[in-house]
Amino acid sequence: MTDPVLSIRNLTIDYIGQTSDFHAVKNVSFDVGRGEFFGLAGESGCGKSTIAFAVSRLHRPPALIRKGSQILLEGRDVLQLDNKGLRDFRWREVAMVFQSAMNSLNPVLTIGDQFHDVLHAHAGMTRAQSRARAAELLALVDIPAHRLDAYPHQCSGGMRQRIVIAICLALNPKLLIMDEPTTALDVVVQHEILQRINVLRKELGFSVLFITHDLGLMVQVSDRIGIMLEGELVEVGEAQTIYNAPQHPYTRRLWAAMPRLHGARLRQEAEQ
Amino acid sequence: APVSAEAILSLNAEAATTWVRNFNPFAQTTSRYTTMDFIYEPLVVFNRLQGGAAHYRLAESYELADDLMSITFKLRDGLKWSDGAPFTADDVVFTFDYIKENPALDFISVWGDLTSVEKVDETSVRFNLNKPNSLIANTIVEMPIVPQHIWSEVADPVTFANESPVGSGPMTEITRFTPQVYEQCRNPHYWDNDSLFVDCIRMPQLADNQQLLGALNAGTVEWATSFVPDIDNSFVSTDPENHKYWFTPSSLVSFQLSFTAPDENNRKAFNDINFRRALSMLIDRQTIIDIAGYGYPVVNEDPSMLGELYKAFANPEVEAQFGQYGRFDFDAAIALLDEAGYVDANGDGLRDNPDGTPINIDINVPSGWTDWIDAVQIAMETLTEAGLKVSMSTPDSAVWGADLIAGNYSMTLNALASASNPYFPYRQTFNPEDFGKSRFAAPHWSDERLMDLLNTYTTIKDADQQKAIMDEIQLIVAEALPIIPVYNSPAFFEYNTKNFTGWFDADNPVASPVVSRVNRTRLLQLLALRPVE
Amino acid sequence: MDVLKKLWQNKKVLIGLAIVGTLVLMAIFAPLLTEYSPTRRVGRPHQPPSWDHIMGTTRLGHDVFTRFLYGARTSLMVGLGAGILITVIGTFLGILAGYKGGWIDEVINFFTNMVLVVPNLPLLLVLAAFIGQVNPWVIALILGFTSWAWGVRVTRAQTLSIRERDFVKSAEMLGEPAWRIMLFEIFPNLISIVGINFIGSVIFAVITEATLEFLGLGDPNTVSWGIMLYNAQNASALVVGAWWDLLAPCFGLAVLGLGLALINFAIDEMANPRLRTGTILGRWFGLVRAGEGKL
Amino acid sequence: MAFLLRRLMFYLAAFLVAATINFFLPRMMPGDPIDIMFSSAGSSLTLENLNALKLTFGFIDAPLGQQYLAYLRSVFTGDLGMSIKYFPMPVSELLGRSLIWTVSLVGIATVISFILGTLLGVMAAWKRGSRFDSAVSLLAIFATSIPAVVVALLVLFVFGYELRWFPNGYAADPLIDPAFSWQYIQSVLYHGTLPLVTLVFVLTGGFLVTMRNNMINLLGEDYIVMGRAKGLAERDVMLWYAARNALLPTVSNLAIALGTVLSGSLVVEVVFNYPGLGNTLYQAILARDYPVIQGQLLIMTGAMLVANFVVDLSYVLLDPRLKKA
Amino acid sequence: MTTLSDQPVLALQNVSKTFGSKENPIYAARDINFGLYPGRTLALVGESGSGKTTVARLLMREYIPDAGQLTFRGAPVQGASKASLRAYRSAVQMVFQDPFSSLNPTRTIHHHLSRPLHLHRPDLDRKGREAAIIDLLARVQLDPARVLHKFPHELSGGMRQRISIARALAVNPQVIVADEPTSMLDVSVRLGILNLLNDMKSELGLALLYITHDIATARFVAEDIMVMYAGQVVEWGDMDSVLTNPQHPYTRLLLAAVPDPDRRIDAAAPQNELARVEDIRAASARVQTEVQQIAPNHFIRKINL
Ligand SMILES: Nc1ncnc2c1ncn2[C@@H]1O[C@H](COP(=O)(O)OP(=O)(O)OP(=O)(O)O)[C@@H](O)[C@H]1O
Ligand SMILES: Nc1ncnc2c1ncn2[C@@H]1O[C@H](COP(=O)(O)OP(=O)(O)OP(=O)(O)O)[C@@H](O)[C@H]1O
Ligand SMILES: [Mg+2]
Ligand SMILES: [Mg+2]
Ligand code: NI
Repeated sequence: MTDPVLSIRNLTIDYIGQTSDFHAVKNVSFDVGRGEFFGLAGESGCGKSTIAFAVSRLHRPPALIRKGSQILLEGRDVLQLDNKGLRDFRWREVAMVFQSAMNSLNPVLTIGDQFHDVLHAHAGMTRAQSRARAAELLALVDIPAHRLDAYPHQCSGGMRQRIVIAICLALNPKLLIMDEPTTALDVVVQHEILQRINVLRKELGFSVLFITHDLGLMVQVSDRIGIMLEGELVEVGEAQTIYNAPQHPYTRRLWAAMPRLHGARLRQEAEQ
Repeated sequence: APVSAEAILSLNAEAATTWVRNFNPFAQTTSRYTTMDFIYEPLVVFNRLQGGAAHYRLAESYELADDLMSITFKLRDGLKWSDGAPFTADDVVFTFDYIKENPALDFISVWGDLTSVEKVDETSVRFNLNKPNSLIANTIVEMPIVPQHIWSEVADPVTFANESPVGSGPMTEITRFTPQVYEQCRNPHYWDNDSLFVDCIRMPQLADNQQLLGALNAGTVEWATSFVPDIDNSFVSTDPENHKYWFTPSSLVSFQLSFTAPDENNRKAFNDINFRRALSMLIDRQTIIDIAGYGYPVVNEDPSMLGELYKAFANPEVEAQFGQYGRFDFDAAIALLDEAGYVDANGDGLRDNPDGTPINIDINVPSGWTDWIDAVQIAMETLTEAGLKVSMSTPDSAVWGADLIAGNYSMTLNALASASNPYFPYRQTFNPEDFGKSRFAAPHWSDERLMDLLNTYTTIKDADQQKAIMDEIQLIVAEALPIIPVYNSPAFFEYNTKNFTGWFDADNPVASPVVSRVNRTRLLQLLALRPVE
Repeated sequence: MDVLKKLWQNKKVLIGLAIVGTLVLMAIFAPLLTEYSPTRRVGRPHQPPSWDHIMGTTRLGHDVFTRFLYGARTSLMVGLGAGILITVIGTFLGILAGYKGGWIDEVINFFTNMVLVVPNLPLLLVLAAFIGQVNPWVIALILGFTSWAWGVRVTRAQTLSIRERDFVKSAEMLGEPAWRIMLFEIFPNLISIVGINFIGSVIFAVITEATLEFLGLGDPNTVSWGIMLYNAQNASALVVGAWWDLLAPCFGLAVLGLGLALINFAIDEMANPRLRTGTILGRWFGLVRAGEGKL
Repeated sequence: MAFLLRRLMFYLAAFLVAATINFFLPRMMPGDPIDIMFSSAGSSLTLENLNALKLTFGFIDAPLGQQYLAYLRSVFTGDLGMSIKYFPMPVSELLGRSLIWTVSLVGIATVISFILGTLLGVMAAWKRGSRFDSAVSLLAIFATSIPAVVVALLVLFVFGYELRWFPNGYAADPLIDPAFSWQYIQSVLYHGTLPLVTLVFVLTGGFLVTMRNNMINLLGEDYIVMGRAKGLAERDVMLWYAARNALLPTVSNLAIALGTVLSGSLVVEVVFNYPGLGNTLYQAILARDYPVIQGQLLIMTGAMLVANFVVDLSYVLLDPRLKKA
Repeated sequence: MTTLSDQPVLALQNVSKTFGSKENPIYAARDINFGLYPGRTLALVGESGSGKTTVARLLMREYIPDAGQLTFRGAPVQGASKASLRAYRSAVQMVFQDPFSSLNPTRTIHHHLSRPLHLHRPDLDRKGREAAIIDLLARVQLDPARVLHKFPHELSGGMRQRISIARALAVNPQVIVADEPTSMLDVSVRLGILNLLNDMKSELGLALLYITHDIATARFVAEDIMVMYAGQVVEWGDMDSVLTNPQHPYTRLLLAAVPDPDRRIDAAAPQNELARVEDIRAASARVQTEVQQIAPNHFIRKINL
C-alpha cells in the first residue's frame, strides 16, 4: 500500500497488574489504506478494542502503550501529540463508533447537544450553525431533524446507532473506527447500517477500521482483513484471500467452525 | 432601644433556649424569673442572713394578733401601680380572693392557713387564720399582689401570659423582648425610685452553665446564679479585679432511706437506728464535697440536720451526744455494723441482716443530675468497701420524684430548700400529713412528740420558749437520725464589679444577693447597686 | 479462600484490621493492661497525663486510660451486637422483598422507605428518653430495630438484579424451594453487600450509642466512651482545661471509626474491582514516569 | 408525572403512619404522660395545685380512639398544642422559631457539602489512583467515620475555647435585634460558622465517596469514552458526561442523606447550643415537654418528607428518562 | 402443525401471551402452535424482541399462557399439583444464553450438578450421585477431576455452557429448551456445543427447541424451523424447504440480511426485501390467522403487502 491513512507499527500494549502485566497487544503492525474498509477480527479478549482505543489514545490506566510503538495517521505519530494536539486530532481525524448503541450517547443530553459539543469544540460553531449542520448529517442517515430535540432513550437502538454514525461524520474524519458497532442490533438493522456506512464511505472517502467477531459479516463488508489471536496479528490480507485461502491454522479453524446458510452446513475442513 | 447613658445591668436567673414572653406571677414555672420582686414587689422581705429580719417594702408594717389568729398588714401611703393607678388594700384583698377562686393560682397553698382576708381601711388588710400561726407572715408575703383593675378583666388567669405587666416593683417596663434577650426598665411610678440606681435590667438568653460562664467571662452577664466549675480558675482568674463570687450555704442535701421501702429486708435494716448510724458514718462527706461539689458545698455533719445554715438555732447538746454519728468514721461504722449483727450470713462477701436476710440498697438519683450522681458514686465506694450491696439507678426525674413521694425506693439523695427558720424544713420533712404528697417527706418517718413540738412552736410568741422547743426538736431528730445530712449546697452568686458596685459579699453580708427567683432579698441587692461612673 | 486472599492484599484492609484488632485486644485484655478499676477513684480529680495515669484522671479521679479500655469493650460489644441485628434483619427482609416481590415486596418496601424518611437520631433520642436509663444493650436493641432500612434497601436492590440472573431461573426450573434459593443461591452473592452493611452498621451503632450517651440518655453506671464524653462534658473538661478527659473517648471513637471505615472501603473495592486502585496504579504511574510507555 | 404522584401518595401514607406512631409513642411508655408532663413543675407545686392545673388544661381521660381523632385533626390543622416548659407558647410557634435556624443551617451545610463533596469526588474519580485521589478519599473515609459529636467537641474546643476565634453558642449576638441589617447578618454568619464547619466536615466525606464511586463506575461507559473521543476538553467530559450522569444516583441518595444530616445537626446544635430544632427537641426531652416532643418529631418527619419530595422533583428534572413517564 | 405421525412430547396449542397495559399491549406470543418430537430439533428464529424467549418461558411454565394450552405427552399441563410440577420439571429443562449468569458464581460446579440430582433423582444415594456427576461430566466431555471443584469463573465460556447442558441432562429430561446457547460464545467453541447438542438429541432421543437469531447455526442443528416476528410464527416447516424456498416476505428479509461471506455487501443484488423493510415489518406485525401450505411440511401465514 502506497499511501496508508493509518499505519500501526510495533504496537505493544500492556495492562499493568498487581505483580505481572497482561500483554493485551503484542507487537502489532498493519496499515489501513485511504478509503479502505479494513476488518479486524478475532475472538473475545484478543485485543481488538485495545488497538481501537489506542488509535484515539483513549486508554486509561492501567493500560500502557509501551515505548517503541507507533501509530501514524497520515505519517504523523499520534503518540507524540500533546494534550491540545490530541484534542484537535480526535474526531477531526479519527471518529469512533462503539459497541453498544444503547450506551454511546449521553443519556442526559439531547441529540442536538451531542452534535453541538463536537461542532462547537472543533469548529467553533454557534448553536444555530451546529443545528443546521446536525440536521444535514442526520439527513445522511435518514433521520428527521426534529429528533435533535429528543433524548437518546426516546430513539430506538438502530436509530441511535445511526445517530452516532452521523455524529462521527460531523468533521469529515479520515478514519472511522467501528468497534463491534452492530452487536446489539438485529441482523436486518445491522445490514442496513453497514450498507449505509459503505455508501457513505464511498461518497465521502473516509477509511474504516471495522472490528467484529462475526467473521461472515467481516468478509462480507471488508476490503482487507486482519485476524488476531491472543494479542498477536496472525494474518493480514485481502478479504477474499483470507476467506478462500487462509494461511494460518487458526484462521482455518475459524472458518471451519462457521455454519453456512447455503451449501454444505460446514466447510469441508470442519470435520476436524 | 436603651440609651447608653442609662445604667443597664445584665443578669441571668434562668437557663432557657428561648425567651417566651410570660410575666404571669402566678405561673411559677413558666413565667420569666424576673417577674417576682422586680415586677411584683413583696409586701415584706424577710432576710434569712439576718435571722429573718423584716425589710418592709409595700407594707410599712404588720401586726400579728395576740391570739395569733390573724395578721394585719399596713401598706405604705401613696403607692402606685406602674400605670399610675393607686395601689390600695383593695388590690390585696382582690388578689387573695382571686387565688381562692382559682386554686390553680395558689402556688403556695396559702389558703390552707387562711379563713378570710378583709380590708380594714384603704391601706390595711387583715388576714384571718384557721389556727394560731406566728410564722404566717413568711407565707403570705410569698404571694404576689396583682392590680385589680387589670386582673379582674382577665378571662383565664392560668393561661394568661401577662405580656405587658402592670406591677408594683422597680422594673416593670418591658422595653425589649426577643427570643434572645429581653429588658425590663424602671417603673416610673415606683415608690422607692430614690433608692433605685439601675435603670434597666437585661436578660440575655443562655441555655446552660457553660454558656453562662462564657457570658460571665465576656462581661455580658454581671449578676448570675449558676454552677461554675473550678470557679477560681475558670471565672475569677480571667479578671480578678472585677470577677467575684460569694457562695452561701443553702439547701440541705442528704441521703434518705425509705422507712416504708418496698423490700422487706431493706426495711428491717433501715428501721434500725444502728444501721442508720453506721450508714451515716460510712459517708465520706468531705470527699463528696471536694470532688462532686468542687469544694463549694458546706459540709453538714449535724445529725439534727441544721448545720451551718441554721447555726443561730443550734443546740450544743446535739453535738455532744450524737455528733460522732454525723461524721465519716469508717472503722467505727464497721464496728457498729458488726456489733449490731450486720455480718455476712451466707458467705457471699456482703453484709446481711442480723436474721440473715440480704440487704440490697439501690440508690436512686434523677438522671442527668450529674453532681449527685458523682456524689452517689463516691458514697458507693465506701459503702461497698464496708461490705454492703449497693447499686445506683438513675430514673427520669419525674419518676424519681413520684417514687420519693410514694416512699417507693430504698435510698436516695434528696434536697431540702433553705428557709428563714428551721421550723420549715422540719415540718416539711416529718409532717405525716405530707406523706404521699411531697417528696420532701420522702423518708416517711415521723414522731409524735416531734410533731407536737412543731405544732406548738408556731403558736408561741415568746423567743425563749421557742428556743427551748427548737432545742428539744433537734435532739429528737439527732437521736433518731431519720435522714443522713451530707452537705448544704451553696447558693451560687457570681458578679462583676466593673459597672456596678454595692454587691453584698462576705465583707458586706447585708442579705443574700442570689438572683434566683426564690430569693426575695435579691430586691435588696438590686436597690443597693450603684453604677460606676 | 479467594476473597480472603484478595482482602489480604488490600492495604486499607490491613490497616483497618490492625486498628480494630488492636482495640479489640486492648478491650479483651483490659485487666492486664491496667492495674486500676474503671469505677474506683485512684487519684485526685483531673490530673493531667503522667506515668501513673497515662491519660490522666477524670473529674471523679478515675483513671482515664482504664476507663478507655473498659469503654472500648462496651463500644465494641454494642457495635457488634447492633451490627449483627441490623444486618440480619436488613438482609433477611431485603432478600425476601427482592426475591418474593409482589405484595410482600410492597409492604416491606413501604416500611423501609418510611423508616428511611423518619430521621433516625431524633427518633432514637425520644425512644431512649421514654424508656429511660438505657444500658448499652438496650441501646443496641433499639438501634437494631430502627436502623435496618438502609440494609433492606441495598440488599433488595441487589437481590432484584440477582433474581434476574439465569442461575436463579435455572434453580427455579429445577424446582428448588424458595427458601433454598434465597439462602443458598442468592445470599452467597450478597456477601460483600452484607459485609458492607454489617461494618457500616457497626460504625453507625458505635457512633449512635456514644451520641445517645453523650446527650445524657445512657446509664451512668456503665463504662463506655459515650458516658466518658458525657461525664467530661458535664465536668466542663474543656473550660477547666482538662482536655485529656474529653480527648480520650474522642480518640477512641475516631480511631475505631476509621479502622472500620477502612475495612468497609476495602470490601467495597473488593466487591467492585473498578474502585480498586493501590499497587496497580502505583506501578502504572511508576512505569509512565520511567518513560516505559504512555496512554 | 405518574412517578411523582406515586411518591406523593407514599409521602402522605408515610406521614400518616408517622403521626400515628407519634401519637402512640408516649402512650405506650410506662407512667402517666400527664404526670410526667408536669414533673418539671414538680417541686414548687403542691399536689392540689397540680390537679387544679391539670383540670384547667383540660386533661380529661377520653377514650383512646377519641383522643386519636382529636390528635389527627389538630395535626392537620397545624395545632400542635402548647409547650409545657415554655407555657403558654404554642408548640408550632416555638418550633417555627427553631425551624428557621435548622433549615438554614442544615440547608446551607447540605448545599456546601454536597457541592464540595461532589466536586472533589468527581475530581478524585477522574484522576483515579493519583495522589490527589488517595489523599482526598482517605480524608473522606476519615471524615465520615468520626462521630459528629467528636468533631463538634473538637471544633468547639479548638476554635471556641482555645483560640477563641468564634463564639461557642447562639445563632446570633443576642444584643443585636433580629432585623435585615448587615450587622445582624454578620452576627448570624459569625455564630453559624463553627456549626456549619462541623456539619460540612461530617457530611462532605459521604457525598465525596458516593460521587467518586458512582463516577468510577461510569467511567467505563461508552458514552464517556465517546465524549473523550470527540476531542472535548477533559473538563467538559468530566462535568457534562461523567459527573452529570453520576449525579443521578447521588441525588436519589440525597434524600436518605438528609436523615443523616438532620441527625448530625441535632448533635451539632446541642454542642454549639444553636437554637435549632435539634436543640429544642433535646431540651424538650430533658424537660419531658410532651407536646413539643410530639410536634417536633412530626415536623422533622414532615420536613424530611418535603425534602424527599423536592429531591424527587429535582431527580425528575435531572433525568430526562423520567420526564416521559 | 402435526407433520409427523407420532405424538409430540410437548406442544403449545394456540398459545398467546400479552404483556403491558390494556392501552399499550405487547403481544409477545400470538396463537403459537407447535410440538416437539423426540430425537428432533426445532429451531425458532427471529429478530430481537420477536417473542422467542417468551415462547421458551411458556414452555418452562415460567409464564402462564393467556390463551391456549400447553400439553405434555398429549395431556394439558394446567394448575398442576406440586408433584406433577416436579415431574414436569424433570422432563423439561433449559439451557440459557449467557453461560456466565446461568451459573451461580459463588457455588462450585459440584453444587450445580448435585442439586438437580438431589431434587429429581431421589433414588440415588450419595455415592450414586457422585457417580452420576462424573458420568454427566464425561457426557459433556469435561474432565471431572479438573472442573468439579472449580468455580464458574475459573472456566472458559464453552466449559461453562457444557456445565449448563450437563445440569440440564442431570434430571434425565425428555425435552431441552436452549435459548441462544451459543450466542455469547466464541466462534471456535460454538461448534463444539452445537455438536454436543446434536449428539444428545440422537443418543438420548431428546426433543430440542433451539432458539436463535443466527439462521446459519439453526440450519446446523435443526430439522425444522419456525420464523417468528412480533409474536407470530410467520413461516415454519422443514428446514431446507424454508431456507431454499422462503415464501413469507419477512423470512426473505431475514435471510437477505444474514451476513454471508459469499456475498459482498455492496453487491446490491436483487434484495428487494431490504428496500422495503418498513413495509414488510408493518405488514408482518398485523395479525394473520390464515395459513397457507407451501409444501408438505412448509407453511406460511398469509400476508398482504
Ligand atoms: N482495564 C483492563 N485491565 C486489565 N486487563 C484488561 C483491561 N481491559 C482489557 N483487558 C484485557 O485485555 C484483553 C484484550 O481486551 P480487549 O477489550 O481489547 O478485547 P477485544 O478483542 O476487544 O474483546 P471483545 O471482542 O470481547 O470486545 C482481554 O483479555 C482483557 O481481559
Ligand atoms: N416479563 C415481561 N414483561 C413485559 N414485557 C415483556 C416481558 N417479557 C418479554 N416482554 C416483551 O415481549 C416481547 C418479546 O420478548 P422476548 O424476550 O420473548 O423476545 P426475544 O425474541 O427473546 O428477543 P431477544 O432475541 O432479544 O432475546 C418484547 O417486546 C419484550 O419487551
Ligand atoms: Mg472489544
Ligand atoms: Mg430472548
Ligand atoms: Ni451474533
